[in-house]
Amino acid sequence: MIAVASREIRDRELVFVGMRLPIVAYAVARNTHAPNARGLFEVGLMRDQAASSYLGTMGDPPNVAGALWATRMSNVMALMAQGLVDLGFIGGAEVDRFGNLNTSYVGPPERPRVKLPGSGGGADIAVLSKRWVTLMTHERRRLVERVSFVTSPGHGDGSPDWRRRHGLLGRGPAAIITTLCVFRFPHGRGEAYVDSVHPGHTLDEVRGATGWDVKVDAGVAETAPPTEAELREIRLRSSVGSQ
Amino acid sequence: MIAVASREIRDRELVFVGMRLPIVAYAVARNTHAPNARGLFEVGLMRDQAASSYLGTMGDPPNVAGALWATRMSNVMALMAQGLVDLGFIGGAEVDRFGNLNTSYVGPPERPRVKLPGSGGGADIAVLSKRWVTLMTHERRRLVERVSFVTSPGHGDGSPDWRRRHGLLGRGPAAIITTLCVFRFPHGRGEAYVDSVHPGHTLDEVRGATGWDVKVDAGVAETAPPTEAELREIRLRSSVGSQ
Amino acid sequence: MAEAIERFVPDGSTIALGCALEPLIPFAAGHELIRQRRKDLELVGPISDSLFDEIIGAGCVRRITAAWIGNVSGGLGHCYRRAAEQGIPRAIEIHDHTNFSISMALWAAAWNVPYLPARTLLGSDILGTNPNITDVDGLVYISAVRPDVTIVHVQRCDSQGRAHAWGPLGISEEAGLAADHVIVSCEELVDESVTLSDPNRILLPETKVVAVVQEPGGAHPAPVQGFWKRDHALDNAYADESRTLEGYEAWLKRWVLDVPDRQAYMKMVDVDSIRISGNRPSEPVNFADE
Amino acid sequence: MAEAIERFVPDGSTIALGCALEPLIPFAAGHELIRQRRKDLELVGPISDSLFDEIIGAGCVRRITAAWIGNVSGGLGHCYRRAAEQGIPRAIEIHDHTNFSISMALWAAAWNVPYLPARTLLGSDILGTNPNITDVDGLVYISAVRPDVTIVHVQRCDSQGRAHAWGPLGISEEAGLAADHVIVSCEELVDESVTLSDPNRILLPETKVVAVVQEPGGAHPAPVQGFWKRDHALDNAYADESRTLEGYEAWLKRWVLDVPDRQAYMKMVDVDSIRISGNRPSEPVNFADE
Repeated sequence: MIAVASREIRDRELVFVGMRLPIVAYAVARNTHAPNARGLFEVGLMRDQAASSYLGTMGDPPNVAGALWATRMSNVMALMAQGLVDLGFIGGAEVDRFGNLNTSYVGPPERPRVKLPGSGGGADIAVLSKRWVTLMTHERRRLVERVSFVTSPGHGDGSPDWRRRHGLLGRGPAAIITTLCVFRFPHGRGEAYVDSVHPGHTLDEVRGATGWDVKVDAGVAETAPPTEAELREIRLRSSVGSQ
Repeated sequence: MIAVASREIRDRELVFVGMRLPIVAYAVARNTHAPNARGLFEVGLMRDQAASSYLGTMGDPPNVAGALWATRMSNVMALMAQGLVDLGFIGGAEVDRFGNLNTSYVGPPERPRVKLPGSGGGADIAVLSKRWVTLMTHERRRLVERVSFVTSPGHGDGSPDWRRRHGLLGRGPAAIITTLCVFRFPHGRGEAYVDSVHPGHTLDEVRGATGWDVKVDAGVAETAPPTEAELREIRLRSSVGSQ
Repeated sequence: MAEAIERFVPDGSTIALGCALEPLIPFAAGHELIRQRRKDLELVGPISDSLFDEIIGAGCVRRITAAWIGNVSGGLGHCYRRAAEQGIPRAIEIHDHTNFSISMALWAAAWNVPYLPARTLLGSDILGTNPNITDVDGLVYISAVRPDVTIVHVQRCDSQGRAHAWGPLGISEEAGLAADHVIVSCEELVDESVTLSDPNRILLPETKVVAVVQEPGGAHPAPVQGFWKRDHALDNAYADESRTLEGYEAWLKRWVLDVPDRQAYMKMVDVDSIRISGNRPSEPVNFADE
Repeated sequence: MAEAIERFVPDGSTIALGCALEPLIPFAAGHELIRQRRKDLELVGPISDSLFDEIIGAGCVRRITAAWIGNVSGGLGHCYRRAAEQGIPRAIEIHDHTNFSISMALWAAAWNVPYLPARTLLGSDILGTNPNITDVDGLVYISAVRPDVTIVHVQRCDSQGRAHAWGPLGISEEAGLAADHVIVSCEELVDESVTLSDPNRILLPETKVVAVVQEPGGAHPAPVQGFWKRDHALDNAYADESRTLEGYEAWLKRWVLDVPDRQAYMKMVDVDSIRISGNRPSEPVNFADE
């Protein structure tokens, strides 16, 4: 999943890196196919190199040492609000087929069944970054028909140009990367389709673990397996208790 | 005039210091009766000591060395917008009997007879500081019945509570200090009256050099002459070409 | 610290904490709030790792005005869940924010305007749950949030409140400027010759600072650049133990209630495993004026 | 500098200059604009001492969006007066601001919102002359100002555009963040090991910087902390000589048009009288991570 996520990062892009897995994905991309990709961290950092050791948070000392800019969050957000962030990563507890994320409430907000941590910078990235990607464990309870609460808007109700009509700056979710497959969104349409299934898994497995009637593209490819270089980078950084 | 201005500064106050004369006035106050007065400079500085040598501008190196805070202007303005600045100094080309200052246009703005430099931070101080003082060479062309353009609002049209009714945060001008006298403003009323005349000058002289029908308070005092200590501080800092 | 909290943080206060996000979180101050049994607090911040969760669990909190409350290692904030889902130990009011919107809310207060406009949150249901954020014609209006007290932990500070903080600053500056009062806890209490040698590094105007407390390790388990790494193990342990109410209460007794002060707390921590011993000095700059 | 202006500042550009107010004013860049005969520029800034006056006198300016234009030593800006009063050498459009309002206009652009509200300017006639500032119900709405290019002069910078500036910063940060492009001129071109040793001191994100020019004395006669005092004498001289059109033209020929570049310019200056030779170093901080 991390290797696949890292491939979403193109060389020279400015990437808004979230917590945990995306931090590793950025490091992998930086040290393989995207040597000139810069990472932006909402804590108030810009980097062009992966941290030298494991990070529990984006604000850990190894992520600060050698930074290109240590500043205020509102300055980092300024770049994103100007449409200068090419790609953002957002974590989520629930995602629906239109790419909307819920990280706030399962059940009614006034009396939630599960109170999730909240947006953090997620809604900011979802609205303002040019495109974004979310990583998720592929479970039926996570990939739902419609999220009960939209914390970070994807393509809303899926209707054409929903984002533009609602004034959202960025183009929205480009992919949902799960432990089983990669969903993508057709240009100008809001509903996710299966683009590739990870090696060792099947489309039926995906259908069974997804809370909506899964759409597939003309041909569903097999996700390219992690390369040696990718695996080396991942091991290097996941060794110490990253989940 | 500088000595008189320095006496407007009370100990422990936060003073928004302008250019030139007020810089000297702050130094005099700091080194005589107001040892704990702090100076705030819109360039982005806070100080609690007078600069060690002559300043052509508030941003000259001696004003930065030993500063308590070197920051952005918008942070300094934040303190003033919160009503935390006790006293501000504003320079002006024209003032009227309601304490309104013009530093923008003499004559119609679209085709001015004289284009003055503009507000700088003047209008900010006039609106936001708790109280403010202006220093002016006492000439008929400078002390006018009504300014043709209000850059920095004093008591507006002089009507009761004009400032409060227009939403201005601070209480407005406390004094107009000229080369001949000190005008003050009665509480809750907007028109300046002569509070004291400088030694060696007369009320008639003031009347003759003022563009409006000068009001006087019950008793017009003589302005206390500069003390030895005040003179020493002034000479120390005016030596090099300050005007 | 006990005296600073006693004097400047009464029950019902609105307090901004953890404003540098993951680093420099004033855990020592938070634990003192709990020990002094503060009530009806409003906590303001972006994401405070587990600190807000701990304070909520202790029943000190009336309202949360924040972007994210959980535990960076574990994810979910279990005390937050219990409070929001079951009112245990007490019900809390939640004003959802994003990192960007809480920053704007504090800048609004710093500049003394009722709100600031922003382009975030469009299309998000948070617009429906936070009464202080509304959208009109494709712009979102974020109401000012003015803390009574902002508490920051920094690397060094002098006795007059001139604080030097380095590394990412998150929303520390706007939170301090927006607050009526600022409490500074610091690793090192230094002479003003150190702080005034670099006025650009002074985080906030001393006129806002009402208390300076030297509290080495005051941010633990959060990291402090140049002083402490993040204590991942301890943070993970809290995530596990706080899963159940009993587990949390045991954790609270051991790490907060039965601990007299931060010095005693640090004696319980494996400081050698997290102490930063290296030196990576900043290149000096010259403030000379002649 | 010639190349940077040539490539990144076409006729008609909106340029922010002098954003640190009295210090660090990029006079060298301004003089290059004049030498290259730029036309129809919009100048954006708070107060730029005499730089804006000089550029206006040279006929390069279409619009002024600033808080104060004159000459700190002399007061009135004589070229500004001639342009505004008589259209000499050409008429200019004036958008009056205050120091606070121009800062807010730039923050609005930095955060990509159409305007920011503020509490300044209430009751001022500037509300009537600047079409981009209006008041409604006791709040003033300041429209965003987005420079095409912001030019800053700093003490040191590396080849990748990581600029270290110290001393008061005025509106440099918001001006740089709001701009599409940033040009940096610096006293010292240093290795990135210097700039990256202190990422907190880096003024702007390198992704905004399109050119870095080493230009010792590039701010003269404005002061540069640690490098140059303000050249009061020269600034006073300009104030006197620019009083008449002839005087200004003579000044312009001598100090700008007949000068090939900044090195030649500095040879005409009594550098010994303004050079700062002392050392007042900032106390280093430790960025170590282990």
